[in-house]
Amino acid sequence: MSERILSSSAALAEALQEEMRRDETIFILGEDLVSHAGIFGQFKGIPEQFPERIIDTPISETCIAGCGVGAALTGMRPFVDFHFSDFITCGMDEICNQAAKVRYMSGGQVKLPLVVWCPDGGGLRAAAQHSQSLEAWFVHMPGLKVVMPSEPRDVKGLIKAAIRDDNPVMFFQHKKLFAKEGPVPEDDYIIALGQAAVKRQGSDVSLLCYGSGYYLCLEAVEVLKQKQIDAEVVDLRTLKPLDMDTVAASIRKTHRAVTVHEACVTGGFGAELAARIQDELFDELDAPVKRVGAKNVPIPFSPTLEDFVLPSVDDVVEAVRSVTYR
Amino acid sequence: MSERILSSSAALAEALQEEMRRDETIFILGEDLVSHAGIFGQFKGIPEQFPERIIDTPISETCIAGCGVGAALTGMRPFVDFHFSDFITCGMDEICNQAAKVRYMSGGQVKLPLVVWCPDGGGLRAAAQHSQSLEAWFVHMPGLKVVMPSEPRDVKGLIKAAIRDDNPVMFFQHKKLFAKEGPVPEDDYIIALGQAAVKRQGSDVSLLCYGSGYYLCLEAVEVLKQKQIDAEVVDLRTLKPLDMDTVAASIRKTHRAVTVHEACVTGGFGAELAARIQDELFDELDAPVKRVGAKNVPIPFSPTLEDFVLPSVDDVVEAVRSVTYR
Amino acid sequence: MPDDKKTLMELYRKMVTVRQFETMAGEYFAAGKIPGFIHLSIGQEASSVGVCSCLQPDDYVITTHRGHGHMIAKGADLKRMTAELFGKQTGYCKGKGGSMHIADFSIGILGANGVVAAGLPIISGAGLSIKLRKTDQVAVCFFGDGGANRGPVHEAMNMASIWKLPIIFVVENNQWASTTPVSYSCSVKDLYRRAAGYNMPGQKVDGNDIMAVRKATTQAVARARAGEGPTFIENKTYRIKGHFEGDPQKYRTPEEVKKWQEQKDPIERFSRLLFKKKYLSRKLADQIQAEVAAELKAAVAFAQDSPLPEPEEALTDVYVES
Amino acid sequence: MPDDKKTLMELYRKMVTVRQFETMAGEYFAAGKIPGFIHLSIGQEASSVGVCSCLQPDDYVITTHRGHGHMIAKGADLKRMTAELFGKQTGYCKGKGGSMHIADFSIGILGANGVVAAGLPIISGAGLSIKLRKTDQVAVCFFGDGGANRGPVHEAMNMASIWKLPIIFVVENNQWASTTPVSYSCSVKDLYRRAAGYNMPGQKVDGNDIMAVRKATTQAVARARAGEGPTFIENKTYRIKGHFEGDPQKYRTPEEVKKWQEQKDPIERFSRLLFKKKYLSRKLADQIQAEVAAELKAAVAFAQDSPLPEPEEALTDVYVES
Ligand SMILES: Cc1ncc(C[n+]2csc(CCOP(=O)(O)OP(=O)(O)O)c2C)c(N)n1
Ligand SMILES: Cc1ncc(C[n+]2csc(CCOP(=O)(O)OP(=O)(O)O)c2C)c(N)n1
Ligand SMILES: [Mg+2]
Ligand SMILES: [Mg+2]
Repeated sequence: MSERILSSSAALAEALQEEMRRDETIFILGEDLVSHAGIFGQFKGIPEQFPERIIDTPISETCIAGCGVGAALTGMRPFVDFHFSDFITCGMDEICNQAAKVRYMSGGQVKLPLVVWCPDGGGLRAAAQHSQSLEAWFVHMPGLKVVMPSEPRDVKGLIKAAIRDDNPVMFFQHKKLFAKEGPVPEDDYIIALGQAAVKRQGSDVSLLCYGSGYYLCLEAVEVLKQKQIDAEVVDLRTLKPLDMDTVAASIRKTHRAVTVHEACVTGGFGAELAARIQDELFDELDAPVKRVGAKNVPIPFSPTLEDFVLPSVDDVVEAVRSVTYR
Repeated sequence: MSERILSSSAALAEALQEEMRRDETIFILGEDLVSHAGIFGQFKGIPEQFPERIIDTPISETCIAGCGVGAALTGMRPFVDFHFSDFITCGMDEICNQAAKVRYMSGGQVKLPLVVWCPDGGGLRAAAQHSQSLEAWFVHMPGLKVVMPSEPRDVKGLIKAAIRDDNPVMFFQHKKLFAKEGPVPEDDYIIALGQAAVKRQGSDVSLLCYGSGYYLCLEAVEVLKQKQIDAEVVDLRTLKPLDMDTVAASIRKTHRAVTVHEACVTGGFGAELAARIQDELFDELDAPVKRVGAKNVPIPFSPTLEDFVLPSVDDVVEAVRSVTYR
Repeated sequence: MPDDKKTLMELYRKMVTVRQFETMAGEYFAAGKIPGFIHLSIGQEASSVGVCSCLQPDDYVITTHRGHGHMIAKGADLKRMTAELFGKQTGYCKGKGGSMHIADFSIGILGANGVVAAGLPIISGAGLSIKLRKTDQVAVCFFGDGGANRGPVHEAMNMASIWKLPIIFVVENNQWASTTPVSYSCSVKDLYRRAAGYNMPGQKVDGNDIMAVRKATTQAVARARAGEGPTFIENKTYRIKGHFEGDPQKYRTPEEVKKWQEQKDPIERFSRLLFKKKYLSRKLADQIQAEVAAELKAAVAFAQDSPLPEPEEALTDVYVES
Repeated sequence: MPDDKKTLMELYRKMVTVRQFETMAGEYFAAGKIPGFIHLSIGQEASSVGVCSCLQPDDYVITTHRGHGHMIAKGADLKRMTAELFGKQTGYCKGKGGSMHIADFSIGILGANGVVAAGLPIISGAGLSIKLRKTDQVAVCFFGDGGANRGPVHEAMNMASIWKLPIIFVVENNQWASTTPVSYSCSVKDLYRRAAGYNMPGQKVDGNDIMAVRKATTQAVARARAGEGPTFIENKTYRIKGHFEGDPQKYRTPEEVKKWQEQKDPIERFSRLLFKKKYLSRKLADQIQAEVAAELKAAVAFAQDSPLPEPEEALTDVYVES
């Protein structure tokens, strides 16, 4: 497939347009979408091309999420924009008690093809209520899938898979990555949910990451090289279902693992990863699995504070050094 | 201290009455509290003794949680009854974006002495929306404390500590444990938050549990005895802050650990425990930390299904056997 | 909606069916044959049957924790309903849902709900979906006087109004929400008055008079199908049984219940009309009761004879496998 | 509330202070000195200053993401406010909150909020707390026309009404919620009409006329202090600046903004009254502007000279340590 350089925003917009052309039951719902093509410009071109299928709502997160459930149950494939992932707190019942459970509670009578799209993450000095990474909550909720891409190509491939999935999918994109550019296939490019990618081969340690954590790892790789440490980078891409095979293959090679995400460490997805790894690969590990993530505090506003709280390249390097005993 | 046999319900009611007598800023707020003294009878005696301080609300979980925040910020010590922990989804913003963060966001200007009290857990054939164990969500939220007692004595001691704490505390009690009886001290009995208890000494394996998981472990201990396996039972009681010292001391002795809770395994609190243990006690472990919990599905209605999904004594025994290689 | 003899007699039979179903469920619950907890709609049959009688098979209905009546009124199969309450493999939800999550999507029931008022956000989506798909369906959401105080009601009514969605909001004001009287929990005496705040017609209806319910619903359905938007209907009724079976009901007097039961029973009232019209006779009434009883007996037998689900079945139906 | 010269001139100065503060903030934001994003209340000074002028120091106010005006109106310190916007250690929140979470609990401000309408559940609690503590405080919650559509508004208004809590709900209907006009998002033209659905007085107020705002608020405060319950006030006003600083504002025309700016500016209108009353002269106006400017200059200097917080400070203030 031929590729071009696109931003994550553009990759998302392109994928959505392709899907909306393909399937007329897809529509986009959320706050303040039309006039600026999404508050991050992530829906560029869609208001012009599909004016009836991108719909501005009142500020009503509970009902926005509920609209997703109701529309998905009645023949549509809604794509619900949650504005900032932090406001998911206002749609938790619709997502966790309804979307995740309707199929099960009804004994499999229905499918629920819903994408809940959430811009998340910090670094914008947006403080405690506009900077969170809450993906771990949804990993702990049976019935949901959870996707968190890093590079633009993955955004395209995964959003298409998410839209075509007949289950509710939580799709998180880091706000600071919208502008990041990278090669994106031109065609109908799909990445099946539940497939991690080894994005850099290495022999000394496995960096298990996703979303913004992927870029931290890329930078860390360079630093580690100078210390003669050869890190493998595994971009998980989908957290649920988890591609444990790829994770395991990497660890069987490196015997060391560091998990990297932006969410705070305690109770974060790194815990699930570390717990599974030590269980399933106990004899393979030459060192404990280390977890890198934000410090366990709300995200503060002031730059000096926020930078201190969010995970850094140094944190990754430090964790790798501790598991490689160097 | 002299003790009597009380149910968990009675222990809760007694502790609340003592605290309410001691401090007149404490009040109880929630749905359907007054006429039946709480839907589980858990507030027995309080409507008569403190008629103005136990308040029925409309069905408005968002505002009930918000009332807790607003009252705590203005000089009261609210105790908010959430009816069923499953409905916490309707108060997530108030708990996670407000209660957990106000102190921090304001630079420490205020304290927020709030108890959010949630009956949780399955086994009542109450199906997917009335049976969940959601404590892990709150462990992943800086600013909250999380408590989950098992025995009546702990209910008394911990609820008192929670009420006196100046921070928001999520307090979960398993619905099936309300009627369980046990010795409860008569006096002003307080268990500091963040203290686990070794409730049975053993040398072969550490069972790390809380809430209903504790009783599973007690039963498992008996089965294991017959297999000549001597299990230590550590009741964590508080999940956040976590008493890692007690956990570590136990594992240094047994070199093996199994985590036991009722929440589904993936992303549950057992993940955080296992992740910390393998990290902090890597060289102490003779086997991977095994996790016991519910299967990763919504809680089904029919008894055969629910019994299969919830963790069982057999699951605990099986996990222990696998880590003891017997 | 036609009011010919055949139609009215069918409605009567439906009301009797709901009443007998609920009575049966109460008995089998008391006998320990139905696990969990159940909420019965005895006394509210005019609302469930009346509203649903104005709907087409492909119209949507979302019901509540007190949903048996709505299910039956919309045409659900008694055997599969009973089997579900009994937790059997042959039930509507294969035993995974139970009373509180009973649903039949094939007849447009988008689910009961264990979370009070959680149907309202979902109905918005159903209404929006109808609009986007350009069909002439309507979507009805039942909820209670207690549920009416939850925030989602506000959001859903506003959305339905600004987009002129074909939704009918039906609050069954049965005077109680669990232990709490509506006079305490609601800031207005008449809930239908809130409709004005959403630029939506609000109707106050004697919810124990099926003809009144049908009249109001017919108007609302016509409005919805004409693309004129949502309507809010308040059916004033009464919950004759406890909130759930086994409810000690310390919060009300037996006299209060008796008054409604004796003076306003919706089936009694409707049968008086049918007697007057000479559609119904004592004998015919007995015959219908007996026929319904036989049908229910068969449903119970079906449920009892059905197997419990296999434990491993618990692991299916979580995701659509691709 | 007295309307003597001294009082009115203080109000005038407050309005000017809010305006200048917001203007300063916009400038320093554009210059990259203020991190994150900020929402300015230019054009809404009559609402913030008018409402707060009717309150006592121990009355509570909850504000929004657009909260600078309410803070200043309630008596906040300009130095600590500016320092907070700049992310400095000397700010109200030690740099942890920023514009969206600015608060001064010592003057009764229970917080701004980054979550729209999240103040409403909290104000219910403040109102209930007042009732339980039996003080004569009142609690005011500001929110926007956009926020008015969120569910918590419904729950809070119902609760406040049934318990007769001393709460004043002030919706600042500035015609826009980010890119969305109120005419699209709200199902009623006049939000105050929703109050009737909660058995609560609703007042429609020219929110750019400070005297009208004061009149409505005075009544509401009296009602609240008398234990008669909540009031809903709709201040019709206009957001002159973009939703946030840097907003491209493709959704509206410059003409629309200009019309409000030129014809209804609240400070202009108030000064016309003061001129008429001969309380104010051109010269005095200039002098006040200059004095306020000097005060702000000092505040900016304070903020600029203040240190950024030490990184490790990020780990404090999460919990009260016992
Ligand atoms: C969000 C939520 N809060 C509380 C409950 C517990 N609950 C179940 S039914 C009920 C009363 C509902 O009253 P109403 O809405 O009037 O319906 P009715 O039972 O009278 O049919 C309550 C409080 C719940 N299921 N969901
Ligand atoms: C729950 C929630 N949804 C969405 C947002 C994003 N947002 C911030 S301000 C705003 C518009 C608010 O409009 P309005 O309530 O009218 O207040 P105004 O900005 O006009 O003062 C939106 C959509 C948010 N902060 N919180
Ligand atoms: Mg009711
Ligand atoms: Mg506005």
